[in-house]
Amino acid sequence: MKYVDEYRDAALGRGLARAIVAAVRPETRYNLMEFCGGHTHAIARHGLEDLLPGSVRLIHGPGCPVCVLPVGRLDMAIALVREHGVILCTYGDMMRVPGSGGTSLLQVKAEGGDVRMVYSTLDAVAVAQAHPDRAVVFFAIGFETTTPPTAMAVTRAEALDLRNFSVFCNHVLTPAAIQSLLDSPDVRDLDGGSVPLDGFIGPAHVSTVIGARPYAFFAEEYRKPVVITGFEPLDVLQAVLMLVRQINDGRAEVEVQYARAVTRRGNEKAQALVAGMFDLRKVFAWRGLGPVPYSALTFNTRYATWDAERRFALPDAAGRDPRGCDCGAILRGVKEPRDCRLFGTACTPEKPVGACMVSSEGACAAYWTHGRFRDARHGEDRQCADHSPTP
Amino acid sequence: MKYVDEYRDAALGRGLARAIVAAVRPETRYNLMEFCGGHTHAIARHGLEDLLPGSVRLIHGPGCPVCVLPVGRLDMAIALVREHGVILCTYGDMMRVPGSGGTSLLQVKAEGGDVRMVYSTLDAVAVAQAHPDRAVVFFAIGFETTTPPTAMAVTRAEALDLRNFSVFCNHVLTPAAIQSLLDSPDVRDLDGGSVPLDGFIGPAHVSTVIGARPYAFFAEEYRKPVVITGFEPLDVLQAVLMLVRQINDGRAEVEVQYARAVTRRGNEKAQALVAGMFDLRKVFAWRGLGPVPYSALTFNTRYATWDAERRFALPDAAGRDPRGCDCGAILRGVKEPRDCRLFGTACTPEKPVGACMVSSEGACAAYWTHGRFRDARHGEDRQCADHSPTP
Amino acid sequence: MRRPFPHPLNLSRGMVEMSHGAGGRAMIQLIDEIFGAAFQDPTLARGDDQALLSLPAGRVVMTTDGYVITPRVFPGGDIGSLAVHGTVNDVAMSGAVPLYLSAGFILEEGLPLADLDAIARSMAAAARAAGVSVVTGDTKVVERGGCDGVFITTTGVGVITDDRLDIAGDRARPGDAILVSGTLGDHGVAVMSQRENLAFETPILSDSAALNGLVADMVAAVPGIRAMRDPTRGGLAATLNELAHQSGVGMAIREADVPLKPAVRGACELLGLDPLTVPNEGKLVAICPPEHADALLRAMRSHPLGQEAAVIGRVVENAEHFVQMETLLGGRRIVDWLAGEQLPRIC
Amino acid sequence: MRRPFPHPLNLSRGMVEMSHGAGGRAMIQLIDEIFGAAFQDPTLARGDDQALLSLPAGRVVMTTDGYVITPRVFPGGDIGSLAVHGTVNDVAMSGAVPLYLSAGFILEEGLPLADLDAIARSMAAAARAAGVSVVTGDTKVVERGGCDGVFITTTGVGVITDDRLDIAGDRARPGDAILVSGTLGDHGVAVMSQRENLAFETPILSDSAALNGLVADMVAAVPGIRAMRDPTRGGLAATLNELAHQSGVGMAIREADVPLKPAVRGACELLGLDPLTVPNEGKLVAICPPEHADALLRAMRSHPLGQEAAVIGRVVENAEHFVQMETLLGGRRIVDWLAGEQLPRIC
Amino acid sequence: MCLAVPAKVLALLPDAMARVDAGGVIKDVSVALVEDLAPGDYVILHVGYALSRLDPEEADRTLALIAEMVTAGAAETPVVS
Amino acid sequence: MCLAVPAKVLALLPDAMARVDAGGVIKDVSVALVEDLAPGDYVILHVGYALSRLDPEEADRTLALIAEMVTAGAAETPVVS
Ligand code: SF4
Ligand code: SF4
Ligand SMILES: [Mg+2]
Ligand SMILES: [Mg+2]
Ligand SMILES: [Mg+2]
Ligand SMILES: [Mg+2]
Ligand SMILES: [Mg+2]
Ligand SMILES: [Mg+2]
Ligand SMILES: [Mg+2]
Ligand SMILES: [Mg+2]
Ligand SMILES: [Mg+2]
Ligand SMILES: [Mg+2]
Repeated sequence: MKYVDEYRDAALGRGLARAIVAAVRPETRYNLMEFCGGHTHAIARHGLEDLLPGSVRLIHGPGCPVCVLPVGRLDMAIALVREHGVILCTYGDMMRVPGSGGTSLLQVKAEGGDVRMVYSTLDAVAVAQAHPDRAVVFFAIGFETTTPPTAMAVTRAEALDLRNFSVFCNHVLTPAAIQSLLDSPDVRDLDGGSVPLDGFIGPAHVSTVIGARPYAFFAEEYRKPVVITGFEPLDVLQAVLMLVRQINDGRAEVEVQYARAVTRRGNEKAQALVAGMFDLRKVFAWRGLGPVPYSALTFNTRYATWDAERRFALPDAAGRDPRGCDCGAILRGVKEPRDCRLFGTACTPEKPVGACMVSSEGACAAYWTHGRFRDARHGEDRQCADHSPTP
Repeated sequence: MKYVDEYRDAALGRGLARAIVAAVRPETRYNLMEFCGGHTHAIARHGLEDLLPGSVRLIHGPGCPVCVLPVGRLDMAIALVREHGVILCTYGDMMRVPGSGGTSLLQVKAEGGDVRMVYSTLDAVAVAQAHPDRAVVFFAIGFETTTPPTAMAVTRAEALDLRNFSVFCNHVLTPAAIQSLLDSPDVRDLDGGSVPLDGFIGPAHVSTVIGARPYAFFAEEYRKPVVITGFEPLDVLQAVLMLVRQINDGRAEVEVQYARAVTRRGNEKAQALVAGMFDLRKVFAWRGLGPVPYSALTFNTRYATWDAERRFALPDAAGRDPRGCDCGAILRGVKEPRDCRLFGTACTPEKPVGACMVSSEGACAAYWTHGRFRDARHGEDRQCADHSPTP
Repeated sequence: MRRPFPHPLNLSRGMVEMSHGAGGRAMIQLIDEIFGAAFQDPTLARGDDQALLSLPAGRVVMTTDGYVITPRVFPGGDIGSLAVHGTVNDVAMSGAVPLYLSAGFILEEGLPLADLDAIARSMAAAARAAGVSVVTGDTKVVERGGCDGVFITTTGVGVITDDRLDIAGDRARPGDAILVSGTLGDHGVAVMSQRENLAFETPILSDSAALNGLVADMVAAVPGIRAMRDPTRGGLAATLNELAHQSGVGMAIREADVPLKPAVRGACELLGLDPLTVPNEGKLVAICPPEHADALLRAMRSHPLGQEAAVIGRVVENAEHFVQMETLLGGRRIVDWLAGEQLPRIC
Repeated sequence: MRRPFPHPLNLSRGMVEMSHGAGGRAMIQLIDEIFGAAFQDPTLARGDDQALLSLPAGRVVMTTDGYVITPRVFPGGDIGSLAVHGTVNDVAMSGAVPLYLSAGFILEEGLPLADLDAIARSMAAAARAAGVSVVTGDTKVVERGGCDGVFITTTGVGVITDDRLDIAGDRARPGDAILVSGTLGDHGVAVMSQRENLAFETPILSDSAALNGLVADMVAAVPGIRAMRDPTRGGLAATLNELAHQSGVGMAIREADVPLKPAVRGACELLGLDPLTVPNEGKLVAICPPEHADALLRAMRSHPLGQEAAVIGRVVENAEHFVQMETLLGGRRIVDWLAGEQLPRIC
Repeated sequence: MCLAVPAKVLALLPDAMARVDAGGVIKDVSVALVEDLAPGDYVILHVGYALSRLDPEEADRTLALIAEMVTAGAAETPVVS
Repeated sequence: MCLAVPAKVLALLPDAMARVDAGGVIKDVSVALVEDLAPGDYVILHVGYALSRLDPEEADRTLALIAEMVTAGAAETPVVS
């Protein structure tokens, strides 16, 4: 696959790893947060931790859209199906997240609720066209990447005058989340704070939309280097090297590793579309981060009729996070998956307790699925030592 | 089964058969029409022809409700499903009758049409209750027996205010059919007419509703003996003997063999219910008999809103009878099933061409299913001669 | 060998989900905790995709049947026991000793796990009682609305250990006696009584039963049995017509000799059905040379499942392969195949 | 033996009706004119409810699988050929020679007879090519909406004629080599490309194929093969995890050595799927002692269905029974079972 | 015409329904069309409705008449066929 | 975040759709969010939408930079790990 395979080249990857090893200073520790779940997934899938020196620590951030949606919003989605009998369309990953009662949309579907996985927002519009007598709601989640497609769906539904279509909007904003994180006591109290953050691996695809500009504030105000990074292993390794170099140099700049798709200004057409349809919510509760001001979108007055929250009476979003689940701390970088008591016992991808165990971008799922051998210490070392797979 | 088993007693049956043999006069032929499909079925099912002397000939009449409904009315029912998307409820036998294009309701169902077999009209009302958002039509067929249940369903739907329920009414009247038959050239022209009719085996269950009274006219005006007869083999044999005696005696009376359930006046409560809901149609087309004046019912003005014919635009009832099918002649008693060129070749119960091959009360189906061994002349005689089944 | 899963299946409130058929850990768990637990078979438990059978010497016989019955539970049985009995019987009808079953499940998303567990345990009990082992299986899950709860396809393997046996549908000869092992129509009436839009009450239970024990006694007594068949779909009428056509003969039976329970007759009168076309799941039709009819009847009547066995007629020559019946009153009629499906007759 | 029916089935416009499953003449006709005509098997044509098998000496093996695939026809195959290949392969994975199949059909009222006929003929062609006979079967019809068009359950019987073979999922030992017979994920990608809401175009065809010929060459070359399995549902990931758990070992494979077609990789990137969890229907995984790996690879590559065979790793000791992979870049990760169902990943 | 069977009223139920026994089969049917039924009465049951009352005395009388006709017939002439 | 892949525009279609090739897989997607696309252009494809253009020159430049870093890194110190 062009523009993918090149960035998985084994020789270059090992070369970058060697360059990182060469670049790190013996006395320095490099605590790098990858904000985005895409990076979390790429790191786990390609086993990149094995290539990095011990002083480089990768911290998973709150950038998995499935993970950060609080339980209460999922309860509202479930109520749309169970109480209002709508056809609920959503992306696949959303279907396995447990709500307050431990019930997921997949189970609601198994019960008989009409929940449909869509690949694109246009598919949801097509469902509304095909079922004029049914209310069809698109359960919209995600950061700045998925927002323009949602806006396009509404534009199309309006053109088709599909009055049975509406959107349950849960779109959230990356910069607000980063700022909330940087402002949190965990991070801010640099002496007592439990999460030392030395730099950010910045999101690739979000930045194709919002551009590199919004990160300048973090670099300047919080003195954190940011490298906007692609999702292939060479991208990540190069970005780590770039961050190591910034840290070594005492710089705090916004650099764009993913220059092949990210510009300074981003996709202004998409930005205009979103700006014309949505207003900022005064506050929105995130899983892990709690209420974050101006961190999410809702339909503006002109588009209010497309808002499922106004169309249907829904429970308030005060759902309780699952007991014992450390997703919140994990999303803030305070804990790692293996620190959760439920990890791998009560909570597995087959029966996730928290959202972080659902999406393959979730820290717990990524660690369980790809990384947990690093934990299995007993009787394992032999195999690790003797790992070469060819017989 | 009490009041069934007694009337199937083998010794009494053989005794009655002997009595009939003893009673018939050598020079006389006894041409007896059983009006009712129930008798056609009973005669075939119990093999009664084998018990009767050759001079007693049983002629199947137009009393199978499935058989007499003309193709065009079935086309209207099909249009209710295919064009109006209604849930069509009907009795099982109706589902296999082919319409103009050779298509039956079973095939319409297989295509995806929502056609449901009901056991009782109350079930159709329950379907309407269960599907308030769908139009539900009861496809009502039959003689005076099935009309009161239809009326009860409307009464109930009215009480429940089930505005999505309606009835496609095809109820027809027995006396009108008998008169039409007696007035037809086939029968009337006693010299050239091809259907000598010496007496009627009158319908049992119809008469529980309408009573014995309506038959007096035929006995008196047309000089035809009528014996209202139950459906068990002893009933039929006794009635044959009673008719033989009337014919021998030159009498033409209405006698009630089925006295255990038929009175002179019938079920006046049911009559009143029907009279309060339906008007006579000026004319109604019957399969076989053609248009018969005042031979069918339609909703009166007070109940017009329950009439599916008024609620839905339906094709006119001018459907063409299947080519080559002799149902018409068979229903008039002019032909026997084996006279039809299609019998047993193009037309079998699995793939009926005409309605008479559908219901087990239809003459063709009864003959095919139970009686056709009488035709299989070649290599058959040996078996007939050596029939005793016990080894 | 497989390790326990972090949480056991919730058999009281859980439902079948698509993941239970997706080939992952959830599927293995469903198979282990429901099917493995019910069938307790070492071959099945090995977890291979196929089973190694250990077979005695003899001719090997194989049969398959799908079970799609609604409702899943009916008076006298359920889809699980039925799926064992039906297939065991098809093996036994050849005179073979049924030994092994495979079971393929197609499950609808949303099926309560409690129902599935009950079905599996019913199957296991039926298999144990019949002396057969469920040694291999398969589970598929389809989307809600993609099937009606649960479909089961079982395949049976057995061995004809007695060399003298030669039992097949084409071996009926004029003069042979026709026997049935008991009353007819019980299964069909028991099931129909539960159908939503018929709903009646009857003391009748399905006759669903494994007939291999009865068959063992029969072939021991009369190794010369010509043909055996269980009159399931289409009832006795279908079975006799099938055998007549296969053997190129006619059949002549006597209505008075056909065993029927009074309530079955009542239900058939009520619904307008011919009891001869109503399905059975624990009865068989046997055809044997006339000189062995008495011995066969005695053997059948000595077995608990054949106490009401009867000779109902005999095979005759007939070019049309008609099945004829002498009626109660001494008339004659054809006993034809069921035409169309079994729609209760109203008119 | 059975006589022709008055009118032949209308294969161009006819549909499956409830009567085709009701046990009457319509059912017999459907079976004769569609299945009988397609399979042309003398045992099947006898019309008995069970088949007498003629088996060579050896250990008898049995397996069953249900096929519920949507869409019924996909690039490179259809549900009919798949129902033969899948079951033939499960028999073959034991080293047995597949000989006989049973076929149980569950049909939805309204299914075009033309579709059913095409499926039956595709099955027959696949069976003929694989050298197996369809000797017994069953047909059920469910109401419209009661199933999704057509479900097929096939059961396969075969015989292990070579006494030396001992192939099972619990026989993998540390040090053994792990081989696959060719590129992975082709079937799953070909099928997903046809799913209504995914709809993409790809040159990829399903790899659906009968592997018994390949297996015959393999066991001839290396009778000491420890385990074989076809990585169907859940893909290579599921199969390796199953084998690891059955044998109580770990597995270590190398990503660079796993054969993948570029378009399969493309589709998986697009949909966010791990190609190792995508199903195959004409591939196998084999495990053998390390000293026979070369001979086995040579035997596989000499067969048309094994030309892209590769050694992908080896069995290791591991208390957790993990399947691990060395990634392209030299890192390590677990290859876990698929969790939940294979939902295309968006985020 | 139209299939109907004799059934015995077991109990009267609300809404003009009754529980009846038809040859050992128990079913709830409408008795709205027949007046003044009491448990123990027999009715003719058709498509879920009692269509009329069945008179046990008339039923016996018919059987008696048949028996009489048989005897008379047997007296009239020797057995034929 | 959010899965996206590079794809090559094969043809522009009506309604702001385009046929694209993503690693050998052909799919029709919306290009309404990206201006002035022409066949041959590469885009980043996300949930059925082209989200942005992919700049081949920048892509090559990044690879060249990586190669350079590798060389520089190799020069800096001997292989560890
Ligand atoms: S392992 Fe499960 S319960 Fe624990 S933090 Fe992760 S998602 Fe929550
Ligand atoms: S045999 Fe068929 S075609 Fe001929 S009259 Fe009877 S129903 Fe009509
Ligand atoms: Mg079978
Ligand atoms: Mg069977
Ligand atoms: Mg059978
Ligand atoms: Mg399987
Ligand atoms: Mg269903
Ligand atoms: Mg299998
Ligand atoms: Mg398989
Ligand atoms: Mg397999
Ligand atoms: Mg069968
Ligand atoms: Mg369907």
